[in-house]
Amino acid sequence: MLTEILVSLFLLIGCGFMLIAALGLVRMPDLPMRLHATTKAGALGAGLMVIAVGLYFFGDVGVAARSAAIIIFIVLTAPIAAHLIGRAGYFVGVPMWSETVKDELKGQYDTHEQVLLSPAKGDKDAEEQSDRS
Amino acid sequence: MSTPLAWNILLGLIWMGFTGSFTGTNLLIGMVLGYVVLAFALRSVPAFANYTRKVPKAIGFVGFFIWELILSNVKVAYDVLTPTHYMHPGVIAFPLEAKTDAEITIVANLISLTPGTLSLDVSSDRSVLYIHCMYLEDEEEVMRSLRYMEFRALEVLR
Amino acid sequence: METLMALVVGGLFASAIYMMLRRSIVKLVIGLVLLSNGANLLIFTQAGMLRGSPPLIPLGQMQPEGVVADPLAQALILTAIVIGFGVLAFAVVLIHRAYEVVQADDMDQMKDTDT
Amino acid sequence: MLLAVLSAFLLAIVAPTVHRVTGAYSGWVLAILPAALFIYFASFLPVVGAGEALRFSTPWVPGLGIELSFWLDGLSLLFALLITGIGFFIVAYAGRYLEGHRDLGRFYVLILSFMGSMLGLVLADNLIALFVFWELTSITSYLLIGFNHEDAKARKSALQGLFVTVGGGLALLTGLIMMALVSGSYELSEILASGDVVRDHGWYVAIVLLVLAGCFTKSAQVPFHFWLPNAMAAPTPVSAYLHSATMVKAGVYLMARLNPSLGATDLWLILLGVFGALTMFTGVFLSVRSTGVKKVLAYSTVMALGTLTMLIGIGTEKAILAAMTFLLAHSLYKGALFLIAGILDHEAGAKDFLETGGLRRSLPITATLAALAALSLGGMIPMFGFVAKELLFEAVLDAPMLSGFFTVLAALSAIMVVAVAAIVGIRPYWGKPVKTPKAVQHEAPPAMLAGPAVLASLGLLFGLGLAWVDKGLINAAAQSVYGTPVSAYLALWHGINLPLMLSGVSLALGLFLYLNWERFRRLTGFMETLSKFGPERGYEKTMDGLVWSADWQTRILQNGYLRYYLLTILLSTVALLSYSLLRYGGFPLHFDVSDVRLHEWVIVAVLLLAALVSVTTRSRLGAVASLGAVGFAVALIYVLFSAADVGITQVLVETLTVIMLVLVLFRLPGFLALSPNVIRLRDAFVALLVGATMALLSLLASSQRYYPSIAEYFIAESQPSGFGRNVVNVILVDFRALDTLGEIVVLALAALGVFAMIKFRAEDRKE
Amino acid sequence: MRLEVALPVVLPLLFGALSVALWRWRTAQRITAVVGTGVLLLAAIWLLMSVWNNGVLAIHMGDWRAPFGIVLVADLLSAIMVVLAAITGLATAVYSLTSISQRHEHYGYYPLLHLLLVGVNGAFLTGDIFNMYVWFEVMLVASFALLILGGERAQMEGAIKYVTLNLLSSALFLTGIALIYGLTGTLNMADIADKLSTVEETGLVTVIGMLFMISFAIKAGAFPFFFWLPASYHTPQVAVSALFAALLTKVGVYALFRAFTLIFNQDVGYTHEILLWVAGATMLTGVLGAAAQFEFRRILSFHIISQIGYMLMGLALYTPLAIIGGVFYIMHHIIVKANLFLVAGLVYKLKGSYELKELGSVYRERPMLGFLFLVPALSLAGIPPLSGFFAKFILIRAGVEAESWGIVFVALLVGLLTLYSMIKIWAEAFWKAQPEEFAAKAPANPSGVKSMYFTIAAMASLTVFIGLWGQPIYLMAEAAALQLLDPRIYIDAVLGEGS
Amino acid sequence: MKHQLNIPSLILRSTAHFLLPLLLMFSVFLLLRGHDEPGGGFIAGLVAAAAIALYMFAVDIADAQRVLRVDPRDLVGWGLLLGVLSGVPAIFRGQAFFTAQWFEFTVPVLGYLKIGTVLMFDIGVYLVVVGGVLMILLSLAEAED
Amino acid sequence: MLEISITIAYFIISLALLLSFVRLVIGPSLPDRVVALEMIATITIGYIAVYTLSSGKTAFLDVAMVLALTAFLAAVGFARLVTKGGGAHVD
Ligand code: NA
Ligand code: NA
Repeated sequence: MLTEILVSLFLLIGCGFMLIAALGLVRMPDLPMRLHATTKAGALGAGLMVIAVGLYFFGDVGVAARSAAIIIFIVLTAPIAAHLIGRAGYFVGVPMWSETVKDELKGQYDTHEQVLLSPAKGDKDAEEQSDRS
Repeated sequence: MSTPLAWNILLGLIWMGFTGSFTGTNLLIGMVLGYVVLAFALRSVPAFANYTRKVPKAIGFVGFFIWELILSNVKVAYDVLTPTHYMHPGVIAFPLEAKTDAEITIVANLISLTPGTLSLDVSSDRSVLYIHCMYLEDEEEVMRSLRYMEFRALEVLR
Repeated sequence: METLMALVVGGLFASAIYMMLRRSIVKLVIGLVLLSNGANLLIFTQAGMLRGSPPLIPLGQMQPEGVVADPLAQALILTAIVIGFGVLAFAVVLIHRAYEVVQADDMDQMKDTDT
Repeated sequence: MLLAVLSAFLLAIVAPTVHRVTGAYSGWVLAILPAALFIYFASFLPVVGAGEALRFSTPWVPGLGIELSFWLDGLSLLFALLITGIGFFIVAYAGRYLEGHRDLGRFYVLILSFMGSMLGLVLADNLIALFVFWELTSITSYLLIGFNHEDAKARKSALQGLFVTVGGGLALLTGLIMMALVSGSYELSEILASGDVVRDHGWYVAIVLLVLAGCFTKSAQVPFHFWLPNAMAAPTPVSAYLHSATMVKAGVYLMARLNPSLGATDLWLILLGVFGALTMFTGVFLSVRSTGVKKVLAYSTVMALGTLTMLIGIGTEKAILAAMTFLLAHSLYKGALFLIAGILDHEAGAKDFLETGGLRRSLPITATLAALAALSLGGMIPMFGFVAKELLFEAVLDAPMLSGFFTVLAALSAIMVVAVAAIVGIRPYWGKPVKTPKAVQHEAPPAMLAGPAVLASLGLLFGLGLAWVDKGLINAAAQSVYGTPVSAYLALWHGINLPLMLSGVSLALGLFLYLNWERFRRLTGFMETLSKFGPERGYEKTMDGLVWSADWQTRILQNGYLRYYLLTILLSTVALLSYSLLRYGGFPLHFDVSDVRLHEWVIVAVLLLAALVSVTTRSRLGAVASLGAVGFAVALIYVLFSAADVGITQVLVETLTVIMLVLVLFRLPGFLALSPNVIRLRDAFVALLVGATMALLSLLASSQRYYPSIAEYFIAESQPSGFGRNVVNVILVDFRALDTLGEIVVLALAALGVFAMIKFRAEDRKE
Repeated sequence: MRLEVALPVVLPLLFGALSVALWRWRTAQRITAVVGTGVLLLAAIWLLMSVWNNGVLAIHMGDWRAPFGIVLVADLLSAIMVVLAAITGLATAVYSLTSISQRHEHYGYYPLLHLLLVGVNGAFLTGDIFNMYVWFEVMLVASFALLILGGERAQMEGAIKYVTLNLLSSALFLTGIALIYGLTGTLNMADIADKLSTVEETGLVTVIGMLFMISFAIKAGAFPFFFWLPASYHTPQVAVSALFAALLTKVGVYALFRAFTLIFNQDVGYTHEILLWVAGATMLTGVLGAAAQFEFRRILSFHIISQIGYMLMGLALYTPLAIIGGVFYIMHHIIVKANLFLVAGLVYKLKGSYELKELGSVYRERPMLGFLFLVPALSLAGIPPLSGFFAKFILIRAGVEAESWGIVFVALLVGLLTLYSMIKIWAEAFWKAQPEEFAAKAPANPSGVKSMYFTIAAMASLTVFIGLWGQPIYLMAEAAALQLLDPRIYIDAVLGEGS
Repeated sequence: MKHQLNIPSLILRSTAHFLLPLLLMFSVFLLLRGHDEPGGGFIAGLVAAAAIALYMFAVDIADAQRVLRVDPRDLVGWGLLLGVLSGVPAIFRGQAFFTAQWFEFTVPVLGYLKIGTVLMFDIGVYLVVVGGVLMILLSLAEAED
Repeated sequence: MLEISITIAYFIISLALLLSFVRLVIGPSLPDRVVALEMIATITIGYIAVYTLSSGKTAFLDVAMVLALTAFLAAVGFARLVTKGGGAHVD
């Protein structure tokens, strides 16, 4: 009975986060923020649901190992996907929300030399950088 | 870190051999026992000392990270669920302490997994991580928490 | 469920056919993907659909517990999926090459060989 | 007998070698074979002349009733002797006539093959064997007519001849098959005995029409007569052989041959009589209007063929006897005249009578022979041709039906024949010498004179030595055609009677016509315009129409638009399926969605909507992304309904597909709105039709199950016999490993194909 | 256990795999090609003799008894088809040795050849409906790859239509399989037939049969589904065209013969009536298509279609004699059609063009080639005593016996029009003097002509042989037809007596 | 110059270095246990191919080929050969092609083992799938550059 | 108890699926759709988790495992395409 309660808890909370991620995906005003929602809430939700499975079959090592593997895989891949999509979206100029307060990445992509500049350093460094690469 | 880990796994396997039970649970038990052995018996060997010191830190970091994850998820959830948006988003350049590719990658991914922040890209000179933040009311505060996160991660990694 | 699946199969066939009837060769390929999905689901439907009873035998036993889903249909679908994938790979590269030589994503530019 | 027929083909194979070895004498050397065959066949004269028939048979495709069986009776012996006898002279003649021609070797091949085919045709007892040889004569004659193949006119004429004769041949084949089915045998010798069965059968009219279609085309009966004069594009020996003495008579032969089983009905009489008479008249009329040497002869041949057909149609004892006599006479004089035409061309370069005159000084022998042959043609006493003409008049006067019609046409024809005889026998040699295209150097060589000399002389000899001919061959032949022994006999002199008077009148009028030849041609000049609507125009129009309609239908069907191909196929499919569904109807249909759970509804909805989006979106990659969603939804359905392996595979394949599409679509442009809305609506309608049909079929089939699935066996045996707990995998690698093997072959092939496509391009780019 | 039933599938697969594995060594591949197809021919002949002597043979792959495992079944029709495929394969392989460029060899020409034969033979031999789908796909993808080998624009354009329409056909086939499986719960064709024979209400079966009919008719290139064929068959290397022309559509025809004698014989009056209409329309549209063409290979391509019509006519009339005719026609056609394409290839090698307008003088310069063209060309047109005559004769006789006058008329007319097309090629390419301006196109010293001649001559001899010694071929066709018309023989051979 | 970003992502690249061996091991795992649990040669092959495809995207094609060590065409060829040959041993026992042959033996540590030609077959499938998919993906990616 | 939770979970996760699908449809940019696609893959994992609980059959966790490991490859592909300029003119 306790297991059932625990399992239900994890399952429903997981589902909840999943729903939040989906809601965020719909409601958030621009691409990076949608990514925020899906990456974190999505991963967390899926993770919790998988943990629920692990708990339900408590003692079954096969299930435990697989549940763990799934969670690890999600944790490994979700941020990379988010990073790649976010980067791509930013690069091609998918518009950001109008109330975005700051953009330090702006203008840092040098498509001619194919480098991403760092803001702290000046143009000279950028040239050096491009020489090196 | 890898050699001691291999030793630890080996010890686990030996344990399995001793007990004659080849199941996952038994391996886990063997590895825990092996860790204990390493932590106490071989404390004097620097590599093992480092290893034994790190394992609790790593476990502590995972705990910390999961807590962070849940906490800030709630924040996002609140924002998502309520009709008005409270975000002040922006992209900031975060100067990296992490040096190697692996460190940078892990830090960047951890940052992405922590709500409110999302790693967009690393500058070509690897000095800066561009991060999209959702709540930039207090940039200093954001930077500080990011730096703390990086610190705790590097602590495990180095 | 079989009734609903009939609808799904019909829908997939219809979308596939519509796409194949377009002038764009890219749409043609998308149509092919949908078509193969439709056919595979049809096999699945015809075998009879059963929830939660995969055709797996528990360790140490000779027979599965209770009634299990039709493994033959699953094997057929697997084969069909793989074949479909191979064929699709070919088709995709073909349209790519065709586009390169014709320089248009338009079937109407490709009718010289017929007559 | 088989060897006799095949020997010609065998010699044909080595003919080029023989030609190369024997050089200038090749004609004579190769002519040994026909000579030998002639002697061989002549040796049967005593037996066959006594009214007996011999049969030789070798099985060929007995399963189909096809045998290589030969039947030697009077009729076939007469033809065999003509074929080999004239063949002998033709081969010898050709050796000289075409001396130095670069294709003489090939010519021998063809002419010998033709001879073999012709022999086979007239000797065959088996209907199908007969047809085989019949078609072979068409083909060899095609190649011979087109012998000068770099000349477009020769090619065209050859095609015309082939098309008309083979077309008729196909009708003939049907007729023969029907006849065989009706009579129960493919052997002529047996069919002839069951004439009553054939005549009483419901198929009789069809059989007659089909057989006659073959015979009329082959024997150039009106309205198919036009191909024969055009066939004169062939070298003269060919014209002499094929188009006077042998091939064109194949139709006549067959009508004569089948007379016992098909004849003796009003239909037969009317068809043969009327078409024959018309052909006779048309032929001679066109002949006398022509000036080209070979044209005149060719049309007069048409006349002869018409005459023969008419006589067979009349079918009385006398008519048959007349036909056989006329057949022999005509072969003799017409062969000679054609060969002489060749001499005129060879020595004087003359192809038109208007280019000739007064040649009797430079070509005295030729002139004599021409006169002799022309006398027979004109039906002068005491030539063999006279006997034939008298018999002809007797036959038409005695005809059981339409006697007046036949007589009038025969008389008119006789008049014109006299004129034709004068044109070919007098015109080139008498009168004022005319400058010929080529100055005559000398008489033709012996090889070329031998044929005309013997053939023309025989015309005289047979006329004089009638009794000899009568007792032997002609009677036997007539007996074959008539069906029972013939009691009539040949005579040079029947006393003064109506036929003789007709002959006299026609001689006078014919000579008058000859003297007014120029005027006659002018007066009948309107025929030129009329011929624009003649059967040859019909043939040309048909051919043009054929090409035009072929072009039209191909442009409609094979239009190059893939989507129309698809539309055609899909609409046909829907039509066929729905018609079949309606035809059987009343299937049990269980429409039940009560068992569907909420989340399944959602997944299905998402699946269908994603499909819809991938169909309607304007964004190419958006479509790909939606496709990915479809894939995941499908994978979910697999998972929710117990298919784990399939689910995994679906996910993996979906992912790889997306990657592949992304890699490939990279350079392609976005979607354009290429079709107007009406077209979209139409396509959507068709698509929905197909979808609905498939859905209905799926529903119907899943509402029924005749037998439980064999899957139970796999589930039961997977672990005990296959040693695996994953039944699906055991099926894949063991129970149905062959499927999997095929599947990886497909994958390997696809990879090879993709690889080749890309590498070829890469290499092309480098170049 | 009958090894020989599986060899025609296993051998080319083995050689194909070897050929892929040895992709670096061109010579090895060339050797594999000739040896592999040669061995295949021997195996095929073994199979044919074995079936002739022992009746229908079956091998249960993996020793799983029917209907559970996959069975390879050889009745006479299958064995005959396999022999024909092997002959064509060997001919193509030898012909290719000198007609295919090194580049083609480098990019997998020979493996594709072997694997195509795997698919074709698999389709002929399998006794399992889904397995047939798999072999169809093997054949199809191999043909896709062969079709585009060379990468020219025309190839791409043709291939798109070819691929699309054939995939549609595959999808319909798969759909049909799914439905049949749903109804009968089995995939083994003999088992399906056996089970369906006990079912009373077979309307739905016939409806599903229509799906198979359409799918196979697309593969067979029948009216109105043939569009892919003229769009593509003239585009690849001519050896490939020859192989396609001989085998691919025939697999469709074979499938129709198999399905509509063994499985879908519930309502012959309806299904075969439809087939008869299809047959007639196929003959006519195909031959008219050819009449409108002026390119060597295109003419030949359209003629494939019209010839398919004849084969279908045999099936559609559904009398013993008609089926004999159909089988005979297939045998004759495969050899003749392949050879005509091979001749076209040689003419191209000598003259540098396929356009009739640009060709000429071939007969003047190469009388032997002229003869070698005439043999298959006249055979195709049904001129006696060549193979095609007997084929047409049997069919027409069957038509007359069935009093199907319409189809008899069409068959005769189409024969005449076929002759017209063949004569067109003959007159234009062989007889006519080649126009000066195109004479330059001819390569100066075409090499490797000999092995091409050899292949063509060997195939022509076969055509002549079938004509002159028609009896054994007829007997074989007759025996094959009798087997087809008594499905019980097949069913018993697969499932065991008294099943 | 076209507006494109050709800088490979450092994050993706270093993850790929880590994910590649993980995925490859995972694929071998799927291959070996396929007879008893979901998996098998085909699925395993796809996972392996996906792993190398990832490496290809993340690092570059040449590196991906280097990691692979063998030409994909060899994989296809030898995989096919292996697949066919796995069906051949049966005929030496007088059985039909593709009759599974099982060899049972007891290995010290691992214990009782039952290995059959079906595994050989599955490995053949695996190799063909890996080789085939890679041939397609690698040549496509090469063509793109 | 668990029954009810599973039913609720199915409901909620279906809602999530629908919402994600909405994003897939409305875009507006290609990266937006890709995010939605990734989300759908994650939701699929969630479905499998619920389904495993409801059926008691753990075999389906393998599907989730493969999905977790490979689904992001599609995103990798899309991202590569977009950054290389393939998507710029599309949406
Ligand atoms: Na059913
Ligand atoms: Na399979």
